[in-house]
Amino acid sequence: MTAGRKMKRSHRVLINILVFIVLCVAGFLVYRSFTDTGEGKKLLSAAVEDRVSVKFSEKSVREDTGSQVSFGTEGYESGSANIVTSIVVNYRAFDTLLEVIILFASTAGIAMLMEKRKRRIYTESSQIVKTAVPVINLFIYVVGIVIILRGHLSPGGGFAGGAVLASAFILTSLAFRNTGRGILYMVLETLMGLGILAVGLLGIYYGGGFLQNFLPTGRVGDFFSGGTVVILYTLIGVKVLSEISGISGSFLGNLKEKR
Amino acid sequence: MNYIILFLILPLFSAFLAPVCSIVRGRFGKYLNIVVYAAGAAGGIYFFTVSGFNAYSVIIGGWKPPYGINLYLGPAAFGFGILIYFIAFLIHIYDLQNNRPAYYHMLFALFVFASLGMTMTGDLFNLFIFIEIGTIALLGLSASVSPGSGTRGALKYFVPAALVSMIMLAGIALLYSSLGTLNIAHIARSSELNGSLAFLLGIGMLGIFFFEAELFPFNTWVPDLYKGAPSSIAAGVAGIGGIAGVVSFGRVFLTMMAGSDTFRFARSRLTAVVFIIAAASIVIGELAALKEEDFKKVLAFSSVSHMGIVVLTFSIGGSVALTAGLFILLNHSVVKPLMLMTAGFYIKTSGKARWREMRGIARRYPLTGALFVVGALSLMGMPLFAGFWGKMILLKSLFSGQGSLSAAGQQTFPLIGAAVILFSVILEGTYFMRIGHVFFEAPPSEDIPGRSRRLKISLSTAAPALILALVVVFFGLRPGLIEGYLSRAAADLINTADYINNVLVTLSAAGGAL
Amino acid sequence: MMKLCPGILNTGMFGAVVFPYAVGIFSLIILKRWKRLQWAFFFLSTLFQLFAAYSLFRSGNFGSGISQKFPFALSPIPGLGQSALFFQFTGLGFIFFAGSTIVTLIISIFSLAFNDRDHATGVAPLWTILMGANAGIFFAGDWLSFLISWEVMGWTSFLIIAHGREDSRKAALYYYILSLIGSSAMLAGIFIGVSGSGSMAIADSVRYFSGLWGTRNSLVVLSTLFFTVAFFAKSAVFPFYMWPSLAHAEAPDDFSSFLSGVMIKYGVFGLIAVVLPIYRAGYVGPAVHGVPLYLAVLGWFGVITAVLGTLYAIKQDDMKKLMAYSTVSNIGLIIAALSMNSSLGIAAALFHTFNHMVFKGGIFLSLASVKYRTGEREMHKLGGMAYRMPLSFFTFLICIIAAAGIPPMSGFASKWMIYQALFEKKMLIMAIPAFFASTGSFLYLYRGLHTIYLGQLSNRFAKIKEAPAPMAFAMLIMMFTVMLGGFFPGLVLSPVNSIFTGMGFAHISQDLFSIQGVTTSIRLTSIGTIFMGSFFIVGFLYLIGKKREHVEQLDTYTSGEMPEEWGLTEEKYHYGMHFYEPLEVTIEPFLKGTSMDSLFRRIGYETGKLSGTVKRWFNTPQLGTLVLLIVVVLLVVVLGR
Amino acid sequence: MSIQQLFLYNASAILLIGVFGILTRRNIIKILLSINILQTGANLLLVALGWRPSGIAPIITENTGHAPLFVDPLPQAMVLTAIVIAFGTTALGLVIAIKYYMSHRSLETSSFMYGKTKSDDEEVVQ
Repeated sequence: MTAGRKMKRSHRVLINILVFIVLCVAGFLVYRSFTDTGEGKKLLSAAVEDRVSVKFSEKSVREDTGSQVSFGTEGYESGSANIVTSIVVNYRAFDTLLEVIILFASTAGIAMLMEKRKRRIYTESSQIVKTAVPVINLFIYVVGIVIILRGHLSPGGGFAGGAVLASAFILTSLAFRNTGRGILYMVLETLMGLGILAVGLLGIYYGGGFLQNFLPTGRVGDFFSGGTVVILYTLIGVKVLSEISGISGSFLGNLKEKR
Repeated sequence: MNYIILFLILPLFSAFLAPVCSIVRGRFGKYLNIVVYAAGAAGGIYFFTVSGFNAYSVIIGGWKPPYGINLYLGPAAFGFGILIYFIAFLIHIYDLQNNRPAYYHMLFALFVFASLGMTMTGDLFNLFIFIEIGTIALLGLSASVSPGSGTRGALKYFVPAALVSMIMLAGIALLYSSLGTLNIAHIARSSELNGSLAFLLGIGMLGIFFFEAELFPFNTWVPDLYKGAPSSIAAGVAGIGGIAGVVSFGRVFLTMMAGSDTFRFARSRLTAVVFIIAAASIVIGELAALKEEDFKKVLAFSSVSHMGIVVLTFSIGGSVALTAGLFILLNHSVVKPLMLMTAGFYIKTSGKARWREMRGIARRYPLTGALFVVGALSLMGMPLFAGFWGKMILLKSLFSGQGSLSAAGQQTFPLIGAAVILFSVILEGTYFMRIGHVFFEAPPSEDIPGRSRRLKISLSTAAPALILALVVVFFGLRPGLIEGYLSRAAADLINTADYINNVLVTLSAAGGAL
Repeated sequence: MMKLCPGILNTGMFGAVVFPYAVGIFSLIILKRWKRLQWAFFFLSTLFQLFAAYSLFRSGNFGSGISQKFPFALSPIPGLGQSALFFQFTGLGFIFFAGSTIVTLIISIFSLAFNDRDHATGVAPLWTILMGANAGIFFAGDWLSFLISWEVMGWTSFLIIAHGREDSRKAALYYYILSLIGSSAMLAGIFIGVSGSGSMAIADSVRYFSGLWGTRNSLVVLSTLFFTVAFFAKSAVFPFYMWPSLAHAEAPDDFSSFLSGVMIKYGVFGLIAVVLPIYRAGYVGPAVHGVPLYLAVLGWFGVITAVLGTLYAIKQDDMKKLMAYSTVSNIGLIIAALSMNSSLGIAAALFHTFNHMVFKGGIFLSLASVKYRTGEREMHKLGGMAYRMPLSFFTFLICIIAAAGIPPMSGFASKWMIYQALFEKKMLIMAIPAFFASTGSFLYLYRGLHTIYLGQLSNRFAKIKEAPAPMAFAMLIMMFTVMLGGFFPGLVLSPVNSIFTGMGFAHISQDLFSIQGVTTSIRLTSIGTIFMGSFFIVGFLYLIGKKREHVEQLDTYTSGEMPEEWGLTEEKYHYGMHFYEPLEVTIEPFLKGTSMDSLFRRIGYETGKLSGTVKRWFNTPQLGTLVLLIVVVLLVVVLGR
Repeated sequence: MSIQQLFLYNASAILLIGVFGILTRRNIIKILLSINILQTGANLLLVALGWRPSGIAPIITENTGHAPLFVDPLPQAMVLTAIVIAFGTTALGLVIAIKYYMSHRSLETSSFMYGKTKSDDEEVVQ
């Protein structure tokens, strides 16, 4: 037992008060800098229409149309109706790639650290659960796939859909003892990651930049609009699904593969 | 020319492939990584030489800055990227002796990837994500081997990392709300911020770089991480992570804050903060190393103080001082992996963690002992080794007091810095020479395996350290070969006008090379 | 003098510096297994240096300092405004180089035999490299080459003194920390000068500093103080006079002769080359009898060093420590002389420097041969060595006669010149303690002679033989060099005299046989002849006189009895024990009062405690962030408007 | 005070609460919770900064006319990323906390002090 010596209570209280005072001062400084009426730009001094994001909602980064985009028209640089999606997967797709990599890294770290974890003893889950889970999973699959595929038209997308799908896998692994095969998740992750990289390099191949859209952007609001958005979001969805399932699997602790 | 982004994303291929390949064959990921690092270094050198050392701005997704994300591959980013690849390559060759899981190599590749990205990204939020990738990869790696001190080091690394990164995120948000952009060049071009707001944002953003560069208030993780992580990871933190932290620090502080008018009202105060923190790190690192018993922790404290010296030059400003700082950074990031490799070999051989218990080990293994002495002398800034020239240039610029960033009333900074550095040299010489002497003492202590049971120094163990030592000696005899280049890198970091020009103005919409 | 020939100058200096480096690194890497061969290479490289010195002597022109580009040019370093290393051939540097090379060559002959299977220390390659640095220091024309040689000298000598023995670790670290402090201070001084003058050349910095008189005196004094700290630390002058007693004692025996003969003179060279010129041309400021106040203080430090060195030497029992303290006191005299900053003073300083190189080298060589045979360092275990090792005895005798400043040996002339220099500037108050130190040297030198060589031969050492031939040969050369310097002072003084034009001093009046001081002039050759004549007469009387009969030590002391019940052993009442006990008791409190050693140890202790406190700060993850917040808030409050 | 300022001060308060928790809590799990609070505050700050008067969600539908007033979409994209990052860091932090507990049998940060856990100081990691 190497639990450290408990600190004296008075000292703790003292430190808490000290930190509290310090934070009050810091908060006051934050407040002062928010409401400072000196010269120079203040907080929120860039109105929404002055920010770079206006070009995103006008879809006019390349050539300045200067007008807002209306539903059903076509010929824009990025066709997806959901502007957040067009930012996440198109304008700032590189951030998204890195984001996926972060999940990837944490999955790998968790798998590596939890490798030698003994499997817990589960209590047998009840008959109701065992019966209900497959039925529920069906709906979850449908919802998740829809969320992924319509990510460029309505709220949602790869991350949300992937999480939803992963919840189905987690349900399965809780109801029945198997938590899926980690090797399957790993292969899926790898393939999806390579797929994203391939799409990005294809963008270069078709004479643009890395992760550049090389498919036609259809009419705003159609399913086949937004070019590579659907592909990327599908890849991301499956990747997120496999990663979250892998994480839950390693927490529940029976990744069979030792490496 | 857009294929130049392969220089950044090469490690991703090995990272994605390593786990699957390891199903096929256990050590496959390792060799894959080695190939990738060698390819990155070689390709970078080739491209950099044929391209005539120009600055490149790679546009991602075909959206021109400041709307899209761009990578800026100037002399600083590109050259230090090559160095990162080189060090990673050697570290992996050193690591061949150990049998690591595939995830380990994958995380190391991601760590290299994140460090490269930190040096070359041109977008604040993108930089934030790169830093997070590096943090997560390093967390997994540092806890990978040792359940005891490794996890402790990981936790001590994790808590401040989360704190400062979230503070940086809030700072980015506030900056975006007041300037309406995330691109570094664009921020540097826009008009002045309010003084107190600028100071708040500056502190909020610099915190994470103090953390990454192992500087004073946030470096409680350094000794534990160096001790608890395997030596190759510690070498990676010292060499690769140090480079990434310092170069991105210079990009954000020198290019975005100090060089531009945006932070004009807070510039002198931010400079003062950076100076004070750097000086404090130097003193604290050297003092703490003086009494330290654990070999790897001594090296950790010494890197704290060296990163302090490097960052101190940032607060002095001026191309000469910055050149000296980058020279010291180069020396440190070459020597510290070398010494950590030696430490790993000695700890493995003697089975002891404290340097006092390794008495006379260098008599048994003279080659590694000589390498350790070379590294120590170079860190102390002794002649015939690379560190000497960095120290000389730095002292010259400090005493001539030129190019001081700081406002009137802070003109004493260079002299104080010089005093601190001269003081640190005394302490560093003291403890390094003491350790070296203990290593070379006769007779060797009995616990160290003798010639009969002596370990075979495999080529993969000795060769990387030897190569690093040769690099140090070469630059010690021919400093001019690297000095001109480092001054270019320093100009790349300092010269905000050129940076804005290269990123925003002279770019065609298609992007690509300048 | 032949006319100047730059080619030979260039190659001479280049070879003298680079050849030892090359040989040293070669023998360090290639000849690891063959220790004797390493020593042979050391001897060869020193021989080569002597040859280079000879060629320089024939080609060089002492008067004017000629600056030469170092052929081994580094690629240009814009950050330093320097494209190569520059060497400068000055008479001063040449004299130091020649003297150190001659002495080192003799020592290397000694080492060839000394480092046999039982006594071998693998320091030959490092020593070879050190000789290269030695030449580099004396020929340096710009600060870079000076610093390179200085630092290389520092860490190589550290490694040699330590030579991997646990008990020598503390001594070596003590020495190295002091030299680190010194080099840090010197760096500060150097870069003040460089940033002012805008060039790395030594001469430019000196010119810059001497141009500042009257305008920024405090800056000049500060920078010279930095230089002085460095050179004092290397030369073991007053605040730093402790390290020789440790380092000389712990170093390998043949190296301690080099350490005490040559290495301790670097500070003297630095003071003459860098500090003194600043205080000559256009000095404006307070002066004492025409000596600038700063230099007068320097002189006082030198005198204090001389006295303290003598007093400490008197109470030593370890023979190497005793001689180390004698070195300290001699250095003090040299500093006192050169701080007069007159031609006579500098001539005296250089003359005594060269003499001290020779006779102290000889003393340590003979001690080394005694230790080589007996393995003992404490004097009270030795005695009567003269019967077994007559040649070592004669070397020791001649050398301590020189060290004590008794005619006809060389020490007499140089000490006489030192007093003359002090008289010239009317520094009588300074001369009195100098006299005391010099006469006090009789005491400890006689103790050394009497306890080690004379007296009763202990039975343990009844069988030992004289040192092997090469060692004996080396000691012989040393002995004759000492005599030569005593009989013909002109041999050293005329080169010294000829460099004064280059340094802008007036000549002193001397010739091969005699020296002209301020009060009087002496003709050493005649004095020497008279003394030698009297020696021979006494020796003749000794030979024809009644033979003494040999009795055991116990017979003389306890009349044959050995009362074991008193727990008496031979060492217990050896006549060398507490030789000057009454005197020691008298001077003890004074020494306690002035011991810098305890001060340094205290500083180290406090630093260690501070370091422990700082280390504890790294413990919890929260403290750091808390500290950050406090720091940030304070900064904001302080720096904010 | 506009609703935006309300949200801004709210977010700052949450940020400071998170910092307070990180600095004062002595249990690793509680520190992790404080980190999550901090991340929530940062996200809230981001979203609040993208607000504009009478702005609508940035999705083009039949109902959005020719000149819709979208709120700033960029902070929302950033929030998406930040949430994923928070998820990854928290999961990894929890795993490391579990490992720490397995080896030290304690989650108190006071067990970080040297000398408290002899095993760590003696431990040899090559």
